[in-house]
Amino acid sequence: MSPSEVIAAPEGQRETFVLNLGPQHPATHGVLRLKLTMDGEFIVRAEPVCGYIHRMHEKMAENRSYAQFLPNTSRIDYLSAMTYTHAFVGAVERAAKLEVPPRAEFIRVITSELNRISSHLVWLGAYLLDLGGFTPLLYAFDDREKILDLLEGVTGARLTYCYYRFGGVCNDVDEAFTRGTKEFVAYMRPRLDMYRALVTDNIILRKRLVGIAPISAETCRKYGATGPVIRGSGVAYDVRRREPYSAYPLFDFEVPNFPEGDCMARYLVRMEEMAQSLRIIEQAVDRLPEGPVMATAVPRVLKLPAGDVAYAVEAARGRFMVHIVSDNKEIPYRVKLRTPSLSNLSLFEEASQGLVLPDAVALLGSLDLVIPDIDR
Amino acid sequence: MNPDSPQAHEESAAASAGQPGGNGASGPSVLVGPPALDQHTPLLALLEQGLASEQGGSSVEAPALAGKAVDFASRGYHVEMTVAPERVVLAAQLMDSSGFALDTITGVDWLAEGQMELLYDYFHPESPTRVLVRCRVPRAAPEAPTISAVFPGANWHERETHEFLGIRFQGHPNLTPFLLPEDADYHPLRKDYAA
Amino acid sequence: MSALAAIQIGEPLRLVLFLLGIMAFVGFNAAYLVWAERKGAGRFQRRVGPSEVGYAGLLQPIADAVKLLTKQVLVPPGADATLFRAAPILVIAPALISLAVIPFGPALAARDLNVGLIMIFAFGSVNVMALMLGGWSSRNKYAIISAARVVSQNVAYEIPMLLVVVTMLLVTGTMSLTKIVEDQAGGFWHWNLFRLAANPLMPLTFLTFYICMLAETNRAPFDMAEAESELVAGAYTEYAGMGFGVFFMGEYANILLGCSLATVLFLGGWQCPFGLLPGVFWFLVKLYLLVFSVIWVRWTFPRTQFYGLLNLSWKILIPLSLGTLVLSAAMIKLLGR
Amino acid sequence: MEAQVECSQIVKFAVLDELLALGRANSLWPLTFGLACCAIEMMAAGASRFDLSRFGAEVFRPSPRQADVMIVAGTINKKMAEAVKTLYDQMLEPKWVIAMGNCAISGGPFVFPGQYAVVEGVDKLFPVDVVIPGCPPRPEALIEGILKLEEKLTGKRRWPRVPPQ
Repeated sequence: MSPSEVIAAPEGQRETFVLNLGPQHPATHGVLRLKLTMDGEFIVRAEPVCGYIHRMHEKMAENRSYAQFLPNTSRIDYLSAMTYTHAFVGAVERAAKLEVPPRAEFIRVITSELNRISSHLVWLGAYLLDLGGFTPLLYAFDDREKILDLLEGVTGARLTYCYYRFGGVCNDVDEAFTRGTKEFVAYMRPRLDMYRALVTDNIILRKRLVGIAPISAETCRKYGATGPVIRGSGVAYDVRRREPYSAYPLFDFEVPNFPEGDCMARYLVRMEEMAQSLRIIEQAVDRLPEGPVMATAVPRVLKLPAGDVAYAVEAARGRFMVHIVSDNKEIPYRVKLRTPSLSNLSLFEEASQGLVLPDAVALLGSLDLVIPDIDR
Repeated sequence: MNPDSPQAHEESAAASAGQPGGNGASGPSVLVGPPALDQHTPLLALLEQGLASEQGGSSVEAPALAGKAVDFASRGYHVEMTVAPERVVLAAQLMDSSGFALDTITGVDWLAEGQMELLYDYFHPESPTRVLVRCRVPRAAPEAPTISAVFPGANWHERETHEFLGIRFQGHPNLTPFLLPEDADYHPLRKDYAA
Repeated sequence: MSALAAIQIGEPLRLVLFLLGIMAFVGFNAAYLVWAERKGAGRFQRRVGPSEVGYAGLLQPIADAVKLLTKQVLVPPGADATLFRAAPILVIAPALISLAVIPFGPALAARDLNVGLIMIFAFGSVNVMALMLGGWSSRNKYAIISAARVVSQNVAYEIPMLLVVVTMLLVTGTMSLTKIVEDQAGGFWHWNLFRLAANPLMPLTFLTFYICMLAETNRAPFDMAEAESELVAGAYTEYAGMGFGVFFMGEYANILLGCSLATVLFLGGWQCPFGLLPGVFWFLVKLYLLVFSVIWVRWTFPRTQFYGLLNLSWKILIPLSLGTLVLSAAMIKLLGR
Repeated sequence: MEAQVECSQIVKFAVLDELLALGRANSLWPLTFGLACCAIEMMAAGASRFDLSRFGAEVFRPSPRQADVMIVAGTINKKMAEAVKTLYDQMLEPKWVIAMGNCAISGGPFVFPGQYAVVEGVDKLFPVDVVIPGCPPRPEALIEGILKLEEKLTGKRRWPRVPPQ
């Protein structure tokens, strides 16, 4: 029976079995559990079960001062830690009306974009691993190590940087960083062409990705999916363009989007985004202004005015929004972390109807999920 | 590939200061207060007109959907609507019809006032407008209708708000705990939650 | 070579010596092909590969073997014990037996059967059943899915392989592998690969044979038996310790068998490319070049989609091999052998 | 405790045991079991720059049956606890556990009064052999952890310990 007949078949006639793409499985890259009701190799119904790595970030935010919550922000989605800290810091600055000096804004843009490229490189390696190709993972990690060296030189950490502060960044960027970034941009461009030649144009990869699991723009909107998922379905939605923050309006970059909406479109969006991030970094490093990196009048004990404040950023996986409800105390009353992976995964159930197991794994990889990002 | 050409940045780095535009249409304008930013006027007008037609359609008198414009620079959203619990689905349908997408559902436990608050954030894939819909429910028996029929994405947000704060969503297809273990009966994010 | 033939030793003793030699050859190769694969993978992936265990990691296979040998032996609860234990044996035994027919050197064939080719393929289909037994009997959902895939994949790729072998039968006229190699004497232009008189599409036939051999041994882009990223560890999920070790040895033994068959049929077995002094050395050089290409293919290509794999065989390879069969029959009819 | 004498202490084949320990130490196959941030550092350790494969440990086996060492890289959640326990039970003797990162050691940054979801340390579930502090620990620390495990097995340290200047 083809999957459509299976789904149409009345309840009694189907002999389906439940397969657990369990909490520990190479394809889930973390502890996501997919309860797949399957007929043979076709998926009749997929039900994601989350919560296996729930780490109570929102509960912790309610008994920590704003500054104490900063390390948590880079452990929600540890692959784009910079952009997540940027959102929390931005929300507090927006509420407390703190002015960030231009040099700090530029440094934030450079480090966020470097973090986006390193996150896309991890995605590229892990995605090819899901499709059975082992070698690209090592090449992608090799390039990523160069970014980690740059960021480690400035922030001291490889993965969970806690680099931004309210009103700027904690220490200035030295000449080695700017020179290293320029060298990295020059090094990375031919590498992207190599990935296009070796991986993107590989006939087996194209057969595995083209036309698999198409997702319409309407489905993305209904489920609130953002980032490369909605850009792969033809909608050029990018928070850096829609709600310009930090210094992004001053840079010229394009928002790549592909109308097909299949796994290949989402793949190409991320590959193209790496090239765009390189452009942003190049412009930002060239026009890096001089001056202080920390705002001067930052109160020791930060009290936000009562009411709500929201701040959204374009993280590697999509729109990350921090919504702080404060009651004029130094501890926030409620902090809501709107994470992109949760919304991106929520459309998996609808998009994976009738897929074969390998295609479901390809779809799961194309959504680029970080499981602690879902469970928070 | 048709890269979206960089729009003219009509906004400088800091969002432009709100300047009071003309008041909305004459009739029973539900939207009190001027729209904050000029480029949202077309959308706000649509909202008003949408609300007016809804308003006209249903026979309820009180302005259940009192929306007011907010200064984006200090709040991060443009329009804020305070809604009675039973009008939540109406607000969601309105948002859906004008192309919005559900951002997230936040539950806040106002222990002192004996109330719980639901914040529905909406963003729009094509336009920069951000809308926040507020809804207050009594803390004793927190109930709210589900909007998962309109936005399937809300299914998980509602399950999560239910398990963390105990707000029941009527009509929700599967209101079991989402992040906590299946048999969890405690609501950790309530202010009076003792471990 | 003649000195070797001069020694008159009893037939059974000679056979026992040969079989011991073959088992040693397979055992040694299985261990050090794993080392070669990990070193090769390291080279392809810009890393060093095992280098700390003995000089350049040469003791690594021994360490792996010792560890696998001393693992706890376990038959998972509810699994069918006899089939579970029989599966690994049934994977490696056919490969060992089939290697008895391969002519490694001029007089170095354990048993020169005149139906050598059929015997190899008779045993070739046993390891399909073995993998299915292993997958089914370990009572694990992933193993069952993988077993079902392995059966349909091997059935799909057995047919074009046999058709290619029948074409070679027509071209060479004999089934005895030693005669096949003997009439490829002289320079490399005498090899069957370049025997365009009999079949102008001979390189294409060799490519078909190579692809089918990859699919038969569940390697590289067709590794459905151990589709690591989808089916956890595929048919080997429940196997541990030496059970898993023997499966691995079986896989490498089958690669050896496939590559040596390709060498004998197409690349002129132990013939020297320049017709000088034929010997075992040439056979091993060609064998290990083919084995290296198998390793190379594994680390460069992602896995094909399962239905793409079946389409490739049913819709492309089978018509192609049928076409070459008819073509070579016609050519032989017109031009004579 | 000495009343219950371990029988293996009585009968000891010196050379054979040493050989077995050496064989096991040099081919530790880790279980792909990445939970959170430490998993990325584990992948980086397996990648080209830090290269776990030098010690024969780069074969990351997805199935617990074929793995020797379970590297617990990340936070253990109460909902995940019994799944981790099942995985540990499915692994075959001889097996070892490396607790990588503060979360696996003691719950790490997610331990605060009134926390309801994190198991504070893997040793609450099963015995741990090597502990690697850090949040996340650097790939070199993971390699040092594996060397420490090898030292625990064979009694000899592969590379001389460099005294901190």
